[in-house]
Formats: sequence, structure tokens, C-alpha cells
Amino acid sequence: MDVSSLLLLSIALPLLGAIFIGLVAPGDRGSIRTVAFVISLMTFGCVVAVVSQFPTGSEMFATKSITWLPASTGIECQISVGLDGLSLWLYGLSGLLMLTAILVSWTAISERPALFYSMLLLLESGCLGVFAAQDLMLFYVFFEFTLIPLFFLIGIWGSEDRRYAAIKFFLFTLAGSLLTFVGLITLVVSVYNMSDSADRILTFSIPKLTDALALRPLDAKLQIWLFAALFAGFAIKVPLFPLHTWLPLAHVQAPTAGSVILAGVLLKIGTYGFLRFSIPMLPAATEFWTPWLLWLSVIGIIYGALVALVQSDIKKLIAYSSVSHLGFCMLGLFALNRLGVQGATLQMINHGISTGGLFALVGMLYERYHTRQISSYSGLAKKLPVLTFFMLIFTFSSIGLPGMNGFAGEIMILTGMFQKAWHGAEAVGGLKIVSVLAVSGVVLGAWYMLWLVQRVFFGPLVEPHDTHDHGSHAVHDLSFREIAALVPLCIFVFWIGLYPKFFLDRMAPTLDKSIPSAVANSSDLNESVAFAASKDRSLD
Amino acid sequence: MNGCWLLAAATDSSSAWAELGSKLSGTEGRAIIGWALAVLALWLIGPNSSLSRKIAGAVFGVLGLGVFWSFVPAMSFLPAESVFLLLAGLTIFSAVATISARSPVYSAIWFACSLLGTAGLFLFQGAQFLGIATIAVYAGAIVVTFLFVLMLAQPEGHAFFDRVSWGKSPRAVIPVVTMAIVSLIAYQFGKSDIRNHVKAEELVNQTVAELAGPDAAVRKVVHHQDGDVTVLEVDVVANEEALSKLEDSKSELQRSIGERIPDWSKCVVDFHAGTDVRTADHVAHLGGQLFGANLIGVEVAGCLLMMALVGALVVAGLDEEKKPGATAR
Amino acid sequence: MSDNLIILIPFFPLLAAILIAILGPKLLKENSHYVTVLAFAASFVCSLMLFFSVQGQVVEEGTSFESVTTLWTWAAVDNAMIDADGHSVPFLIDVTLRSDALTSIMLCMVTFIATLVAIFGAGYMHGDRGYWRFFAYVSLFVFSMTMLVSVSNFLLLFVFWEAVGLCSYLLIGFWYHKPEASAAGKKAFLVNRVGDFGFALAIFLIWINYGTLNFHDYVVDGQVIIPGVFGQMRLGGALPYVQGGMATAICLLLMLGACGKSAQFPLHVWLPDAMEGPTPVSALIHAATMVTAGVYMVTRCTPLFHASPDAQVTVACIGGFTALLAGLIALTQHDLKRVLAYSTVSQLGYMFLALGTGSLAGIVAGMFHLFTHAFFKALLFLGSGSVMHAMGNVIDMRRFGGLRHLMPWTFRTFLVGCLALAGIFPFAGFWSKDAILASVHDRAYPGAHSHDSQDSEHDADHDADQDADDHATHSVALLSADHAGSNQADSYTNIYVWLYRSACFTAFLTAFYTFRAFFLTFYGPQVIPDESGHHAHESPPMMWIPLAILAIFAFLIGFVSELDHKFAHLLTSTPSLAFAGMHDTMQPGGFHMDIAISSSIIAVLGIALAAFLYLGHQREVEAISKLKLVAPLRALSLNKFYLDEIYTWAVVKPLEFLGIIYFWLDRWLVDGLVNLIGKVPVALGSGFRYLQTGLLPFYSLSMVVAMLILLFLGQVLWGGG
Amino acid sequence: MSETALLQNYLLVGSILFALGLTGFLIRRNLIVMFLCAEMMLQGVSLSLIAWGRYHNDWSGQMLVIFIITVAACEAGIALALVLALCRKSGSLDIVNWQNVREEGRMPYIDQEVPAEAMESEAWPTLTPAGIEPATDQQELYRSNV
Repeated sequence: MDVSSLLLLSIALPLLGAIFIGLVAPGDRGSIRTVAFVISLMTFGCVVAVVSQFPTGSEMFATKSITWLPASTGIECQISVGLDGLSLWLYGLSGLLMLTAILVSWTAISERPALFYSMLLLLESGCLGVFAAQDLMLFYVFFEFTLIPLFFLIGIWGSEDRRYAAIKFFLFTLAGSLLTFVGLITLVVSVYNMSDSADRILTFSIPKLTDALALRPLDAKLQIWLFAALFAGFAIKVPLFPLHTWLPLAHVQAPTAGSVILAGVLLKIGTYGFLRFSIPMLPAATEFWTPWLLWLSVIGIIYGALVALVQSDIKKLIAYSSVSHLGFCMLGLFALNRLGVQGATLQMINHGISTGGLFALVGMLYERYHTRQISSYSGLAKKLPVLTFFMLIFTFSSIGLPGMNGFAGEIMILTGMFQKAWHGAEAVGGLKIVSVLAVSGVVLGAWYMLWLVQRVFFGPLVEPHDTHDHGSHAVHDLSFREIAALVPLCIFVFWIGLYPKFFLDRMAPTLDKSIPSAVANSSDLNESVAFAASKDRSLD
Repeated sequence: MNGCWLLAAATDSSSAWAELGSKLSGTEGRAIIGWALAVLALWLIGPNSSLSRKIAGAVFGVLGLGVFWSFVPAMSFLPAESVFLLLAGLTIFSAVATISARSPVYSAIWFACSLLGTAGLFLFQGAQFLGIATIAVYAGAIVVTFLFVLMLAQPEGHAFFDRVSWGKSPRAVIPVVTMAIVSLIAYQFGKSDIRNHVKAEELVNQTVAELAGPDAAVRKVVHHQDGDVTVLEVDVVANEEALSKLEDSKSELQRSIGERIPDWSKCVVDFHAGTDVRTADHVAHLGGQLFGANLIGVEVAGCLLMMALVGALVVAGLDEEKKPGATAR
Repeated sequence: MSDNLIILIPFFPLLAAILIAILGPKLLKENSHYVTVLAFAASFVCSLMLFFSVQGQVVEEGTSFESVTTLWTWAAVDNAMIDADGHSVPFLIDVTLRSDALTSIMLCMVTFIATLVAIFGAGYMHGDRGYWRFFAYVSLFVFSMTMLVSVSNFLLLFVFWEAVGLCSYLLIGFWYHKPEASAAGKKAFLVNRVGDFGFALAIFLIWINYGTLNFHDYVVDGQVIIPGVFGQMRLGGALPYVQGGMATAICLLLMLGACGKSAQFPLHVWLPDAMEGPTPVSALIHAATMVTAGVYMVTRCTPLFHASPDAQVTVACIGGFTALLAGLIALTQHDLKRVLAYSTVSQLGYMFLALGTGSLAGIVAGMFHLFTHAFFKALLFLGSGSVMHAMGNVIDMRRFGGLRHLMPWTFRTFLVGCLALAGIFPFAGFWSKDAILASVHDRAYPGAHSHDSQDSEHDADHDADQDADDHATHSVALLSADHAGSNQADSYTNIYVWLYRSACFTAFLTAFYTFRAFFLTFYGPQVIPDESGHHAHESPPMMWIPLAILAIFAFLIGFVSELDHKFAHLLTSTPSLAFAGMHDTMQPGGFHMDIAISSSIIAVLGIALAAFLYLGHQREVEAISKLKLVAPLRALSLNKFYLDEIYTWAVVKPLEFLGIIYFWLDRWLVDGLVNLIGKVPVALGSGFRYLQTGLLPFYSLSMVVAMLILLFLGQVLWGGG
Repeated sequence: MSETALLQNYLLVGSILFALGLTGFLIRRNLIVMFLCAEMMLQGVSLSLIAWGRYHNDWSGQMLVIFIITVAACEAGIALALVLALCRKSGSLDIVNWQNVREEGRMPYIDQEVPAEAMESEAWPTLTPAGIEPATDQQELYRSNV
């Protein structure tokens, strides 16, 4: 069982599991959820096995391709999967967050558990697939595939006006992704037309496309339009400023497990898309669009933070906070230098962990008190100390307190951004303002998170009014299961916080390849290579 | 004095008139005029108009027909032309009458007349079986059934809805729309391309008639533009030696066509042996076709008839609870 | 030897923190303080050993000494940036600890005071539900503080800068069920975060301009690969420091970070509210250690500040102004701990003033004052803690008095602390404050120092009640003395003159409010609030012994360090202080007799005024406070110059309002737009609905019309045949 | 006589017939007359078919006309049955009665100007509808023998 088939197995397992649970597995909720948990554990096992064997290097790892369209059709479109530095950790994150999601929804889901768990597992296979796909068509299939289970998750098990949220989420993302599909297809076709070699075939494989475009980029005008098309789909998924209104709604109405996965993984597909397609394949367009995107992401940061400040619903506050955090990711991405891009990729993982944890905690709170209104809580620390402890950890991780994961990503992003704005060729005035505003996002972030923690957890104990009467099960602190759901996330919070080098080394080679233009066009690269070479000896 | 004024007015306005005339005489002009006249006619002739308006409508109708007829080249052979005109006139007049007749019974009867006219035209075309079939089946059976049903559902006295149509505007719009079809088709005929074709065919017929005499008959002439050369295919029913004569006279024919028709300067004619639809034993051939190539079609038509029969019975509903009669309220 | 020492010092508190955190709630509960005290004592011993080894090193080499040990590489992105001269520079952050004079002094001070506070805390926090939590947080704090002073990289300095902020948040909000405590904790963290915002900006600018964030040079087998910001190469002049606007920007942003942490003028509002936390916390964090982090950072970055004189002036102005402002506010506070809090802000202002002079003497004086201030301020806070302990957590001076007989030990140690703070002769405060005043004076009047003898006639007695112009006459006399061409005859001298005057006036204020608090607490009729219940008596030995030790140090430390300038001699051996530029500035060590005398007189005057007003029945105080002129001033000072309200009104409210607007915008405009797009198809659909008339001819007519249109189009567009 | 000329004549007549049928179908409101006009449209088409058949020397033209006739027959059968049913149901042959399939928000078509009852409306002999035993009374029977 070599690594690549393990990778394929890790994608197929949840799919089969979902079908098994959905249709075949009889029995009450207890047995179903254990089966689901076992399946997700096995998947996580495969994921860890694959991730642990990743050799640091820039070329694709664990690649396996099954021919889907016969070569006779002149189209090379295969089910090809593989991991590289960029998708490695996101792939791992999806596996990890699924465990938390299933554990969190242990007692929360009562009606139709079989369907719920099968939807969740479908979602997992979708997420794993998106990051592992090395074929454009396969990528797009999984890209769409993740929408459907989440639509049902929000639509059926959501809270009060879940249908509106589910429909809005689905249509919004679908509209965007259709534009992206057009963009991708035009990309493939224009590459086909551009290559004048005799045996040219219409290839969908991403590595081949990237190499072809690296050799001979498309003409600038087409690139700009393509970038715009790709932007539509990906920017909606990353909720970039004007297109973010679906996120708070979807989060507020989604069940806990749905929110964890939505915040943890689905938002990353957008930024992953930018980093996989837009930046390496369309360098000229990236150059053209960068100032716009930088401004949009900074607006996203400040806007998300300020709006989060005035929220009355915990989940909405955290949703707006993820708008702000992903604004940071986009900022890092479009700083277009090594620091920024690596920081952004790290920040994607950090955000997944911290916001995933926060949503899990809010879910647990909701399970106990059945209300998300901040005003109805106060001083819970006295009654739920363990929950408060975990809440503090994830809050400080999300506001980027040093020693925790948020800090590592944020610092690299901001340094990268500063480097782009103040140093080197394009030190344009506007970008300077962008970089300073971005740093202020850190302060605003601390403000609304601490306000939330202080308002809900500290101060005199006030519990929502309706919990006193049904004294049947008094509100108790976190059970072992809930702690087990959060502990793996905490481990990663401190691991990335204290030793991010472990993660950066595995990402660096691939990311350097994806932004060659940024470093290459700076002055006399060869001279610096010599200098760096002398240092490499010393570093390792 | 006013005479000369009239004359002066006439002379200086004559240029305007001439220019208008020339423009109108063009195919577009004529098509539009025909269209307008036909529309006016139909508008007047509607079921609810009084007799005098109907007559006025008829006059305009005839005028419109005249204009439309101007599009179509007259057939060279006078008696045939007159027979055709007679039959066509009969058909069209009775068709108009069908529409404008106030009582449905009259409509049915007028429709039967128009069927007669149509049958005549079929015969004129050489489709003897169809002519007879139309009269027998169509006029005889279908229209009679109509009358039969009319009598069944016969409204006591004239139903007002027969007199009134859809009110002012639809009555105006509908003829405009429908007559547009006719004027569009007529406009096609006015195209120079088709007129050249007719002239060319006339020439071909003349030469064939002169050369091969009785034992060669032109069945079909088709032309198509091949680059700047127009190719004329002629299907001739003739024996070998007539064909050979025709072949060698081809160049001379092409020259005459060349100078007769300006834009067909370069023209190539080639003769093919053609089949003939209007053979003597027409019905035998028709039967052969019917039960040869279209056998399936015939069987299906048979089933269709059976199904229609059963359907009609079911819909009409012979069961007892529907009391016959009491329909005439 | 010294490098594994430097690792042990932070390791012990970390170990203690982890142990207590894990075993605390179940196992240790009551006696978790042993773990902490033991750990602090061990790390104090190590820091002492480090201190002596560093002192030994310094004697030998004479110039500067630093030794760097690397633990592990935190993050490494190679050729992350192409710096000015084309080299591609890696973004390399190693967790490295350095041991040099500055670090060892700070470490000794921090660990010593932490140990005493831990002992005091054991007594003070006795019986509290979160006992183990308190000691876990304190150990975590000391770990972060020790790492902060010993780390050798700007980024890691920032890391522990925020870690210390986190611990202060946790400790201020220790009694989280009290809403004011958690609000104060949040306020402290957020104001620090604003400071850190400036600090972060500075770090990025440093990274861009210097290509590295390390203090030390990154040396690989003898060859310097990456020159550190305060590495030998750069200090030695081989590489230039950035000058001009960028240098000023970096220094001012660093200063913003320092203001956030050391509660200087714009960002000082959090310190008085931080008194909500337990008193040992206030003593340790908000008097001795954390607040000094800002001063430590500015001292560490002296080369940067040296590169931009106008940044130094700004530092001095901020320091001077904060000292004056805090002094004025402390006058009318009736909460003992708040008085001490404002006095801390004021003394920190003094330190920044000294650092702002930019001369080596100034910087040494600043650090010396930091060193002594830590002792007597910790003493005062612990004293107020024992008072609070006795008075049943009441700290409002109006509700108790005349405690000198009730709590003799606290009374005596508190007196020593007040004397030291006021700067009376033998006590520590005198030496350090005198050194600061001297350095400011020399900076203000460059040549005056050399004519020492002439100044004798101006020690005439003058009444403190006269307002500031009295000082003008005093300085005019000095000005008349001709100035030798001072090397920095730049335009800032008149600013320093005014700063010197405000410093003297603040010294007077300090003496006045310290002894006002002292007399209000310990003199007058004995009043005991009823909350104190049965235990209104001297605090147990475990609490007053640390007070005694601190009192002794407050008494001796000034004299001992000043003896033959041992402190100055050791401190100047720090690399960042021992570079060429500093040699030509004013050298430390010159004892100014005239300054000493004048400052003592001012202090005595302050005490006399306080005694006059507050001893015996305080009729005069009411009379003065009623005066038309004084009443508004008193109100202004009592309400902290309404700064809190101004900040709320100017910053907090607008941002929240902006948030509301954005949220409204988000809901109606952006969301509205999306829903609008959603409604378009519906509207279109209902439009076509009315075509269904139900009339058969209408349908057929529309069919024909459509056919005709197609025919017509065919005819027109493609010419038909 | 040129074939094309013949063709064009027939096409013209066929199109006129078709147009008249269409006009009739749209204008008239009597179900049966509308259906008659539909038949007339069929006739117009068969005319053209015949003309093209002859022009192209091809039998398929005539084949189609035969099928047209059969279809017309079936259609007539069923349509008339339907018309009967409709007439029985709505009491009159007017198409306007059958317009409640319209969109519910839409106003029905109502005749504005209802023409005065034509004076000279002939009184048709009312034949007893087929299939009903006429009421015979003795006196009537007697007279018929005379």
C-alpha cells in the first residue's frame, strides 16, 4: 500500500462510509455516531500516514492518476491526486477538524442522525479531495461537491431561519464558482491553443498547466479577464469584503459541526484557489490586480473587526472575526513575497484551528443554554471553569498572542506586507497606508474578542433565564468527550506557536516555486544566490 | 385656366409621381401595396360588416390579388392560363366567402366550393387521384360531417358571436399579420434571380421544342451558382437521338442565354434524363409509390384513422346518461 | 558557565508555573506557594551568580561583554528579502538568550523582588479560592519577565512583551467575578495592545532597514553572516545606523510601545485601574518589573535613539510631562494604592526623562533610578497591601487613620519607603533622583558643571508656595554663569531647561503627596473601618519580614551602588551603551553637590507642607479646597484630568459608532444588493405571467407573429436565398 | 409553359388560401368555423405540396397530400366530437366561454360592443335533433296520410 493509494483511500473512505451510514447502517443514534467516528478516525489515520511521509521538496508527492477520459479523445483529463507543500497542511487540517466536528455533534444532533453523519462524511471527502486534486476538472468537481452536503447540513439541522441561510449560501457560492468554471475552461483551452507543438493535447492536469504557463504566459489582457473570472469564485469562498454577507448568516444558522468545518476548511478553499491557480498561472494579471486586492483585504480586516465589535450574537461575532482573519490571509498572499505567502499559508491553518475551536466551544455553550445572545450570559467562568480555560486559549490564539499559532502567521504576513510596501521597487504610498492599517487590525481583533470573553465569562454569574426551570440536567462543565474534541486543536495551537519552522520548512519549496516572479524580478538574483548559498551551508 | 394649372401641376409633380411610381413599381413597393390592399379587403370583409362594406372589401381584394398576380409570370400557353385563373379565382373567392359568411352553415358550404376549386387545381397539375380524392373524401365526407355536426349544435337563430369578431383592434391586426405571409412569398417571386430562371427556362423549352420536336419534353430546369458560372441542369424525357441532338446544340443555347440574360453571362447547360410524374398511368405509379416506399406511412395512417374513430366515439360519448337532444337551448 | 545559567533563570519559574497549573487545583491547593517561592529563590541565586560572573568578565575586558546562547530556531525563511546592497537576507528568528550587564542587573532585581512578593503573597492571599491560580500566574509572569530581559531578538522581545501583558491581564482580572477587575484587566491588555501596535510597526521598519531583528551578530565559525542591530560590527561603526526621518520614526514607534507598557502619558490610563488586582500583583508587576520593561527596551535601543536626537527629546518631553501630570493627579487621590500607582507613573516619567537626555550619565541615572525605585516602590505597595489586609480590603484613606500604633512594623517600613521616594539624603531615592536631576541639569546647561564652586550662594531658602517663577530666578542665576562651548549647542537646551524645572517641581510634588498619604494613613485619630472586623492588627511576620528586608534595601541600595560608581561602571559595559557615540556625551559619576542640596531642600519643603496641611485636624485642607481658585483645579486633579472620559469619547465611542454604521451598511447595502439580485428573476417571471390570456386565438396569433418575425429576420439578415 | 411559372402561380394561390384560413381561424369565434378554417389552411399547404411535387418531378409531394387528407379526416372526427362536447357543456359554440385557463390575475375577455339583434334573422326550421323520438299525437299522424 504505497502512499499515493493511501491518499486515494483517505478520500474514498469517508465517501464509502457516508454511503454505508446513509443507506445501510440501521440502529439508533448511538451506534451510527460511533460508526461515523470510527470511519473519520480511520481517515485521519490515513491522512496522518500520508502527511508524515511527506519529503521536503518542491515536486508533487504521492501522485496517482487514473485515466478517466481515454487518450483517444485527445483530452488528458484524469482523476489525478497528489500533495505538495501548499496543500499538505490544509489536507491534514481537514482530517483533524472532522474529528472535532463529529465529537462536538455527539449529543447535539437528535433528528435523522444517519443522514447527518453521512452528510458530514461526504463533506470530509469533498474537503480532502479539493486539496488533493491535481486535475482541474477533479478540483472543480470537489470544489462544487463540498457545497451540497453543507447545504443540507445548514438547511436541515440549522437553527431558526436555516433555509434562507442555506439557499443564500448555496446560490452565492454557486454563482461565483460557475464564473470560475468558465475561467478555468478558458484557461485550459487558451493553453491548448497557445502551444503550437504538434502533439499538443488538451490537458487538465494542474502541474502541466502551471509549467506550460510558466514557460509562455498568456497575453496580459486575457490574463486579466481570467483572473477576474477566477476571482469571482474564489473571492466569494474567502469571504472578501463585498462578497462576504453569506458567511455570518451561514455560520449563525449552521449546526456546530457545520460551522466548524465551514470556518475551518471551506473558507481556505478560496485562498488555496488563489494560490494554486491565480498567482502562479496568471502573473501579469496578479501584478495588475494586486493593489485592488490588497485594499479589499485591508478593508475586510478593519470592516470585519469593527462590525464584530457591535454584534449581539456570539456566532455572528466569530463569523465576522473570520472575515477579518481571512483578510489577513489574502493580504499575505498578495504581498507576493516569500514571507507574505508562507505567512498566509500558515495563517490559513491557524485560522482553521482557532476558529474551529471557537465554534466548537460556542456549540457546546449553545448545547447547554440554547441561546447565542451575548447579553443573556455573564460570569460563566465560575460555573464552567474548564470551558472558560479552553475559550481563553482559543481567544488568545485567534487574536495572535505570541507563543500561540495566530502570532506566527500574522507576524510573517505583516512583515511581508511591510516589506512590499516600504522596501524595494514598488514602495507605493498607498500600500504604506495599507500595511499600517493592517497592523491596526491586530488591535481591533484583541478588542472585540476580549470584550466577548469579558462580557460572557467574567463578572457576576448570570445564566440565561430559561435554564433554571428544566433542572433535569443541571448545566455541567465540559465532558471528557468535549475535552477530547478540543485537546488536539490545543496541541497544534502551541506546536505552531512555539515551533512554526517545522511547518514552514515543508511549505517553503512549493511556495517559492509558485511566486518566482516576486523574487526573480528583484535586482541581480544570481549575486544573492551566491550569498545565500554560502549561508545555506551554515543554516542546516 | 385651371386646366393649364392642372397641367402645370401635373408636369412638375409628374417627376415626383414618376419617381414614386418607379419606386413603387419595384418588387418591394408592389409587395407592400398588395399587402395593404389585401389587409384592407379582409378588414372590410369580416363577418360583422354590412353587405356594402363587403362589396367594397371584395373590390379591394381583387385589386390586391391583381397586384400579387403581377409578381407571377404569366404562363405562356393562354388557354391553360385562363383555366388556371378560373379555378384559382373560384377557390379564393369561396375561401373569402367561408370566412366572411355570417352563418356557419354558409361557411361550410362555401368551404366545399373552395375544395372543388382546389380539386380542379390538383387536376390541372396532373394529380388526378388527389383531385378526385379531395372531392370525394374531403368535400364529400369531412364537410358533410361538419354540416351534420352544425345541425346537431345548430344555434337557434344567429348567435351573436358569429356576427361579432374580437372587437376593433384584433380585426385590424390579424389580417396585417396573415397577409404578411402572402406578401413575403410574393416578394420572393419578385427576386431578379427567379425571373432570370423563368426566362432561361423559356429559352430551353423553345430550343428543345424546335430541335427534338414532339418526342422530347423538358421536365425540370434547375440552376445554381457555381463561383461566377451559373450551371443549368435540364431534365429531359426523350429518346437517345433527340438527346444527342440537344447535346450538340448546347453551345449555341448557352450563347443565346448569355446574351439574353445579362447577369447569367457565363452559363453551362447539361441535360439529364428525367423521370416524369405526369405519365399516363398516373394512378398506377401513385399506387406503386404508396405501397412501395411509403408502405409504413400508409399502415400508420390506417391505425391513425382507427384510433381517431374510437377517440371520436369516446369523446362524443354514446353512453346513455348523456341525453341526446336538449342541445338547442 | 554563564550560558547555562541564563537558561536556568527563566526555566525555574516556567517549571513552577507548569507544576502548579497541573497539580494546583487537586494536589497543592494551599501550599502551592512553596513551589513558587522556591523557584524564585533558585532563579534569584542563579541571577546573582550570573551578576558576579558578568561583573568579573567586565573587569577583565574593560569594554563591553555579552554572551549569547541559542536554544532552537523558531522560524527560518531564507532569502526572504533583498536588502539595500543586493544581498538576499534570510528571515531567521532563533530563540537566543544573551547575558550582559544590563540583563544581569534587571534579572537580579526582578527575581529578588519576585521572591519577596511571593513570600508576602503567600500571607496576603491566604484563604483565597484561586490560591494556586494566583501562584501559577505569578510564576508564569516571572518566567515571561525574565525571558523578556534576557532575549536577544526584537521579535522575541515582542513575544514576551505580549506574554507579560497576558499575565498582567490574568492577574489584574484575578478576581474575575468582580466586573471592575475584569474590565480593568481588559483595559490594561487593550492599552498595552495599542502600545504593541507601535512596537510591531517599529519591528517591521527595523527588519526592512537593518535586514535582521537580532541584537547580536550572527556569527558562524568566526565570520559574521548577519550583522545584528546592536551587534559589535554595527556598534563598532563598520555598518552605519539609519539616520533621519526613518530613525526618528523607528524610535518614536518604539517609544509608543514603551509608553504602552510603562504607562507613560498617552497610554498611562490603565495603570491606576490595574490596582483592582491583588496588591502583591500591583507590587510586583505594576511597580517593580513589568512597567520597567519599557525603560529596559529604550535603554537597550540607545544606539537607535542616539541616531535621532529629536526622538530623544520627545522621550524626555513625554517623561517630564507624564511625571508632572501624574504628580498633579496623585495630589488629590484618596485611594492609597492609586496614589502609589500615580507615583509609579511619575517616577517612570523621571526615568524616561533621564533616558531622554541622551547622555551616558542620563541613561545610567535612569537605570539607577529604575533599580532603586523598584525596591522602595515595592516596599510601599506591600506596605499598603498589609494595611489593606488589616483594614479588611478597604484602601480608601478617608475611612481609616492613625494606624502607627496598631501596625508599628508597617508604619516604620512605610516611613522608610516614603523617605526613599521623596529623595531624602541617605535613602536610595535621593541618590538616583539626584543623578537624574544632575543629568538633566547638565543637559540643560552644558557648561555649568565645570564651575561647581560658584553655585554655593543659590541655596537660599525659598517658600514652596510661590509658584514656578521662583525657579526662574534660581535658573537665571545659573544662566548668568557663562557657558563653555558645549559640544551639543543645539536648539533643545531651552526645552531641557524647562524639563529640569518641571522635574524639580515634580520632586516637590512627589514629596508632598507621599507624605500626605503617609500622614493620612498613619497619623491623626485612630479610625478603623468596620469591614476589618476582628483582625485589625499588625500583619503576620510572613508579611512584614519582606517589608523589613525591602526597607533595608531601600535604605542602603542607593548608597552602596553610588559608592565608587560601581553601578555606573558595571552598566556602561553593556554593548549597546559602550559604543563610540556615547563616549563624547556627559560621563556619569560627577556628583553635583549643588543639585543634591537643592533637591533635598525641595523634598524637605514638600514634607513640611504635607505635615502642615495634614497633621492634626485638617481644617486648613478644607479651607484651601474651598477656595475659588483651587476648587476647579482640585476637581480636575481628582478626576484624573478626565483623560479616561476623553479617551472613551474620542476613540472608543467613534469606533463603536463606526462599527454600528458598518453593520447597518452590511445588512442593508451589501446584503440588500445581493437580495436585490435575487429578486430580479422573480420580477421578470411575474412580468411574463400576464401573457397567458386563456384565449386560443391569442396564442395562435402570437405563434404566427413569432414565425413572421423569424421569417423577416431571415429575409433581412441573410438575404434569403 | 415553364414549370417555374406554374410553380409560382400555385405557390401564390396556396399561400393566399393558407393566409385566408389563418385569418378565419383567428377572427371567427364560432368553434366549428374556426375548425373549418384550419382545414382550409391544410388545403393551402397541400396545394403548394402538389406544385413542388410536380416541379421537382417527385412523388413525395403527392404522398404527403394523401397523408394530409387522412390526418384531416381523423382530425375532423375528433375535433367535431370535441366541439359537440364543448357545445353541450357551455351551451354555445363560442370560444370565449373557454378562457378560464388564463392566469388568475388576468381579466377575462368580455365583448364590449354587442351588435343589435339582426332583424331579418331567418327562422330556420328546427329539426328535432337526431336520435330523439318525435312527439307524435294522433291528430298529427292522421293529417299526414292525406
